Amino acid sequence: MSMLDTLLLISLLTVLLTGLGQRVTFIGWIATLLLTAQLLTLLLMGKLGYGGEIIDASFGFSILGQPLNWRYDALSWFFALITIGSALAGSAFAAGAWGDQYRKEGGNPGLLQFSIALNVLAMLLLLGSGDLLSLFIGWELVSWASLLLMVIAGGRASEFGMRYIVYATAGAMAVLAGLAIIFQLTGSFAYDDLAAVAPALNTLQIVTLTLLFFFGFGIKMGLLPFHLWQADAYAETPGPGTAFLGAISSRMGLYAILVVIIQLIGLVRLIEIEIPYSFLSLRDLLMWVAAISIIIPTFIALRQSDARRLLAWHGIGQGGYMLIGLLVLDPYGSAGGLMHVFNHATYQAALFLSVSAVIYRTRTSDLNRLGGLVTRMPLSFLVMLIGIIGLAGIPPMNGFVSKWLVYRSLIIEGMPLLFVASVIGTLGTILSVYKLIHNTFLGQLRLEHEHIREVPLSMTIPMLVLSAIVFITGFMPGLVLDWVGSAQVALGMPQLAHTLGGVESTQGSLDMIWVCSVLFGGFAVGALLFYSGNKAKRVHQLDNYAGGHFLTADVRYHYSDNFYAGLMHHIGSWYRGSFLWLESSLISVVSSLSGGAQLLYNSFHPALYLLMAITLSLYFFIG
Amino acid sequence: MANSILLTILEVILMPLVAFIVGLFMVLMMRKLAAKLQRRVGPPLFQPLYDIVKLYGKQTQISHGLIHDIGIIMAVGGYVAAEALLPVPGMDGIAAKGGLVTLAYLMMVPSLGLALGVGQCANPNGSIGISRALTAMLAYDIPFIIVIFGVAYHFGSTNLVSIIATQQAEGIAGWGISEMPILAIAGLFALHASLGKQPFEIYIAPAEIATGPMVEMGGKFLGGLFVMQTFQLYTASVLYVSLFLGGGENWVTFLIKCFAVLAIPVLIAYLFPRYRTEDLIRLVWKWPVMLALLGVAFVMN
Amino acid sequence: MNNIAFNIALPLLAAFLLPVIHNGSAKASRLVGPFVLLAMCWFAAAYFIFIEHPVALALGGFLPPLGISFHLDQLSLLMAVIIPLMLLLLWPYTNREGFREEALLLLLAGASSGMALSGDLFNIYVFYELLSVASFGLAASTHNGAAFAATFRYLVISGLGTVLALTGIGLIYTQTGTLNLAHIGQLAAQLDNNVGLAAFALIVLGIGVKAEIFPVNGWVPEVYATAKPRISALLAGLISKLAVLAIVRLLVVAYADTDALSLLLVLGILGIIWGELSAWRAKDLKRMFAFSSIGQLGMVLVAFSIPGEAGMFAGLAMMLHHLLVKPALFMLTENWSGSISSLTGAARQSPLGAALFILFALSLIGVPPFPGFWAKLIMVTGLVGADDSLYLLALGILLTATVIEANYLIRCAIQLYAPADENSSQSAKHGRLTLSISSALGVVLIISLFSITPLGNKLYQIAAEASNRSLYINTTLSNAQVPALRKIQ
Amino acid sequence: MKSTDLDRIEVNPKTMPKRTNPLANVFDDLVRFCRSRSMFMLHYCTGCGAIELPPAMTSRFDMERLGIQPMVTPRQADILLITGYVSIKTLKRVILTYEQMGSPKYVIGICSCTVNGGMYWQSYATAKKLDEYMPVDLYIAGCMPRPEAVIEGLQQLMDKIKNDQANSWKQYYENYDYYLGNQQKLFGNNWQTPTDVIGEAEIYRLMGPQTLGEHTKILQQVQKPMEPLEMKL
Repeated sequence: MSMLDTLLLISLLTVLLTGLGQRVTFIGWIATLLLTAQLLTLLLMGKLGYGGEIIDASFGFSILGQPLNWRYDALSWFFALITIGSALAGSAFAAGAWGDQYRKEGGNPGLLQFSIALNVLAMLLLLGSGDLLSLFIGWELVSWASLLLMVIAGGRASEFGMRYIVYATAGAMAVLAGLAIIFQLTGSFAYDDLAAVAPALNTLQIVTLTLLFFFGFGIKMGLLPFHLWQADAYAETPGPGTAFLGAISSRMGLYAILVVIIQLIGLVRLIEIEIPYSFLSLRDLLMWVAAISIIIPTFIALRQSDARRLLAWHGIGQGGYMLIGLLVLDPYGSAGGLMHVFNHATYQAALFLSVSAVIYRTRTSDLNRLGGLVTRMPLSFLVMLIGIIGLAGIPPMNGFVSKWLVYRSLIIEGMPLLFVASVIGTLGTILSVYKLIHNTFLGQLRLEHEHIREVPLSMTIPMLVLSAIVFITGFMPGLVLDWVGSAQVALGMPQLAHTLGGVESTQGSLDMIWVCSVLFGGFAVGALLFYSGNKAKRVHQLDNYAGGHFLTADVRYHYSDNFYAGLMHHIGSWYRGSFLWLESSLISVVSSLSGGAQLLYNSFHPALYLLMAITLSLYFFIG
Repeated sequence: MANSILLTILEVILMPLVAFIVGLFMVLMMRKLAAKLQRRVGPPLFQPLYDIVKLYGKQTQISHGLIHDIGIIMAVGGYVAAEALLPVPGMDGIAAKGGLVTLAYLMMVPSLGLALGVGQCANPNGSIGISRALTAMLAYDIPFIIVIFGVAYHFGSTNLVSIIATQQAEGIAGWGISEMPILAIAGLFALHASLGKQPFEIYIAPAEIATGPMVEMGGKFLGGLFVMQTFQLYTASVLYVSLFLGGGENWVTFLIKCFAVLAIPVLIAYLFPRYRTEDLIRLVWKWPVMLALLGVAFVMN
Repeated sequence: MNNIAFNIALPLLAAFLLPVIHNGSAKASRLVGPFVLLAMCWFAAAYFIFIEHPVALALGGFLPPLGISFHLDQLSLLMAVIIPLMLLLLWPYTNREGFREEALLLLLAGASSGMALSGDLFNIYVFYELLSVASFGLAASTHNGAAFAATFRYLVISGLGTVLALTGIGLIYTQTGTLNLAHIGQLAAQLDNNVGLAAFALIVLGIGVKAEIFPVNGWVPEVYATAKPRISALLAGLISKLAVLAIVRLLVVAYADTDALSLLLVLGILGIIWGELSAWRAKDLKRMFAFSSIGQLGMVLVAFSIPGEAGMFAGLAMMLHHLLVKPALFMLTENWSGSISSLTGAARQSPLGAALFILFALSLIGVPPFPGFWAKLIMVTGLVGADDSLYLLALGILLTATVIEANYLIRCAIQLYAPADENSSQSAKHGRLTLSISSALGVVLIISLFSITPLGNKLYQIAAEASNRSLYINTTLSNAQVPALRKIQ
Repeated sequence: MKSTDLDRIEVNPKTMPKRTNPLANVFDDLVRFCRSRSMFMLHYCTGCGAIELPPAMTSRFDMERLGIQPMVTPRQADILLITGYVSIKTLKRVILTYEQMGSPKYVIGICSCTVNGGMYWQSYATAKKLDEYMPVDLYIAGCMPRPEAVIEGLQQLMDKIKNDQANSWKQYYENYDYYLGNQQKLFGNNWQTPTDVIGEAEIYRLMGPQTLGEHTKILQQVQKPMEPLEMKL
């Protein structure tokens, strides 16, 4: 029995126990404990992260002549670490006071824990897949497991879950078609066979396979134009579930793209294929899809007035960075892309948890109904602050390092437009995350929120741990880059040479330890200057400049709605909802076709059809 | 090893100090130039210093909360740190450990700090100011970042030290401005917009939103922002000099270049009324971006 | 070997004797049906387990091609096992109304066994007629206006279909002079012309009425919506498969490498499109399943149209899967009739029912690791393997249809679990019998999930045997056994 | 208006006792010098006097050479310029603005109206004497005073600041009760500004014997408390 078996067994045990113990009040803690056990088991497999031997599962099946097997390499381990870590954060957050309140409101925390555990199991299976068939099985398991997590909130969540599953099934079907083509070409579903045959494939086959897999798996990542489902579906999931989904769920798509397109089919082939009548190669096309997936969702996020939706839209945008980095095909870009998976998971989970904490206390995530909470929930504020700095990719948090790697590879490889696109995404992110923190925690505290308190310890600890990780891995990115390097090797890519503080290179290096130290030194200087002045007296928020007006508590003195009015004045008309229009017209087409199809059965002249059919078929053969 | 670390630390301490002093004179020059343009005498030599000392010396100080304080600390501290990434003659600081992209993003830390502090003030004028400032940042950072790309690609490095060294090795002909004149123009435009001076000062709009972000800032809070302004002017001009004008061979030429670079936008600035936010975006997204892209096209050719 | 004939004779006999027994003792009459079915099961299962290679059985003392011949291979025996099993499962145990339905069911059992086993086109036709009669009666057994109207429509279409089928058989006879399938197979070359193909088209359209083949399936939604769930389950699950099987036999033996394949493919594609699209907008669960089974049978047809063993394998897999899943789903409609929107909150009233619904829906969509996925995988690889643009089109349509299918099935599932509102029906609780039938099928599904490897191998073996044309011909024409003369080996 | 009221206020200029530490003295002198050379003014344009300020600021007279700049909000300003008559409604805003300014702060009354009501002497709606409501450092009389006079006045204020004579802002804290009483007389007993003057006086040790009194008692009874929102865990 290998370590991998143990891991999967514990995961299965988690699913079973949480499934059976729905009525146990402390089920959340059991789930947390078991997830911790999973994390420990994974850490015992930690050699993988430093270039250890591949660990095979001792079980395996052979179905219809096709062997199915599971194994973990450095890449799987890296993704599994993120998966279990974010699940643990979500589960621990939900285990205590949050779960109690959720139960009081008619929710079932046990079911939530069960769905998280189920998702983890499905993801662990997907990450361990050793051939295309087990990959597809894992893929579908993940898809359907996350549906469960999305719809347990009921109400509108079910609608969004429904929408998700339509997209997800469409993606899965594309993948299935791709698998069938591969099976036809190689006669098996083994990775090695595909890798062996890939160099011999012709252009049409490569293009077909790439597009099928890219969009099939890309739907999970919310790549354009299949991005519409994600934000709503994630946002309506109960708090900790959102954190888990937002942190890792979409990255399964990235994992699959990595394995199939980058590892097996090979990017080199994609670069060779020129798209007629354009300057682009197939790889460039994919990169542009990624770039547009950065920009458009980010700017959609800017328009959101719901904290969870805002974050969820950013989740899509950030996925683009990972993909773009990985598609550059140099050690910097791919390291940046992979590292961003980790970084994104940490800060996104922290952000979602922080928003959940706000919802826990205020019952709303409407950005126009919040404000000034920093004095009441300082720890949640701190978590959100660290999270948004990470999300915006500003030093000293970890998001900066991974984005820096991506930028740097785009610069050195000479891809100006893609670089600009990714920077525009970052700038848009800065705008919208400031709106998030401003409308939630800064500004005027509303009367009805005067008496709320910080969330209990069971919720703050997971958040704080996550934000600590965000900072520490920003301060010492080498910790993560070790794992990333091993994953690069597992993918067959050149490994990034790195130090504890970042990278050393003649073409521009980065040493976050120095940068962060100097930054904090700078803060110290700033503080010194600041506190050299006379001590400041705290004043009430209504002791404020209002052009001589006397402010009273009932006056809403908080600027939150249409926060970027000037920008929207200019770019507002660019939001046309074209994709929504496209989606709804597709639905209407299906709907009218469906109505037309039913006509055939609704009326009473079947004999006529029979006659027509005979005539046609006779014509078919005789005529 | 220990020696070099000590030396680096010493440089890191000295560089912001120099920046502050140079920055004070830059503020003075700016105000003097404005005064000259308006046929006034203008402030005396140490006016910027008087202002700062006075503000820090205020007896009563009003704070809206801890984040208000921390915001100012971040605003000043972020620039203090950014100065360590900007090589000046004789001192490289940690420029080799960060590089151009890091600097560009580190310069967002003070803005973020200011934005947080202003947010805590619970004054809508301040929030509107920040919203406009961030919008303006979105506008001018796009040409700026294209320019950075062009320069980094041209010199094959994101390391400012090596960019400067390459330029100095070849003399004036090797300067960025001679090799990439179009980018240099676009960069100057972006630099001007980033200074937040006329006609791009919609975000402070005194008569309209009561100097925007500064609305609730008095005493040492405003003093901190004055300090930040000195750093801001310094950083912008030194960055431009490093990218396009071969950096500083020695302090004399370095300072001349810096002040000259800053003088151009300042001279232009006071001739124009302000742009509204949307017009600002339209302007900056049109001309400098087009120029910058054209410049990059030349560079990559 | 001779007692396989009991599988046909016994139920037919029992059906005719049932009124008499009923007059004697009502209680005894209620035992007859299950007993007969069990016996059928026993005979068929014994053959299915012990048969090593196909056997042809000549009845009436003449050897084929002259005599009436039965073709016993694993496929036909498998069907012969499944028929009584299915009927046992769907037997009206709680029926207190009398013997009529039971008699019809026994008639159905006999006729369908005959159809499955027969190796003679005319016999197939005769049994098909018998089957039709039984199914008309069953469809109308709800005894209300809508059911009668639906049945009448069914009857009209079916009647037209029989005429067509008969014409087709007649055409074949004029071309080859024989109706024995094996003999037709031997003379297949004479059918590879316009007349032969037209004959095939006519037979497909004729028998296709039962197989819900587009466009002769106009009766399907109404009949399934009005009949008892048990009957719908039977018609959709079992009877349609037997009709498909008859077509497939003819296809394999005589038309394996002709344009007939494209005909089936086109009809299948149209069936998928029409069925799934209509199901997408169906307002009540029964109609939805009815349309869905049209679509599913389209898929089965497409699968069978793949040339060679791959097609037979895929077709059988899809067919058996549907045979397992659709009856279970139809059974669940028992108390879930009416509009879908009234089903909100039904999961609370019938949690097991809802869980089973989800199980079967997932399998029907083809979510791994449920058996439906493997069936679909086999079909998809088969379609790609056929290496023809029309088959690739079919693949695209199949995959798109799956998306639509997932959409409407999961929409229902979510509806079931939504909190109850003012539209929800008050009595969405399932009866114990319904649940146990569905659960039984569910257990079968789960068992097959865990034994997918041996099942797949067995199925491949069956498919290989069934698609072996020369084996079929040789079995009948050179090795036919006259039951009176030889014993089983 | 009883003259005794004004007697309760120590008359300017009052010099502060020098600190004993010579270094601190130098520092204090430096800060005072800087204060005198950098004055941010908030011109509260209540009346006609405001029209004289633009010439004082712009190229003709150029205040900036003296380090004087216009500012927009009370938080940033050092000098409050009241440029003309103050109606009672306006006075509320003037007081609010004054209290929001950071000390040291200086008030300059421009035009006769601020001295004695000027031509509005008989108006029922005009506050006649500004220094009953807030300590005024300097009056620039005239109707209206010319820019030269304004500049001259500002220069005088600079000298006073430099010599540590412009400490009227402390009067407001030390005699808060008196000013508050006058304000209450005018606005009624419900009068309250958002600024916690007493609290400030306590924190910055500006409490005098007359800071608290009968009027502040009324204030403490009627006011809606505006505690600063401290961070709570």
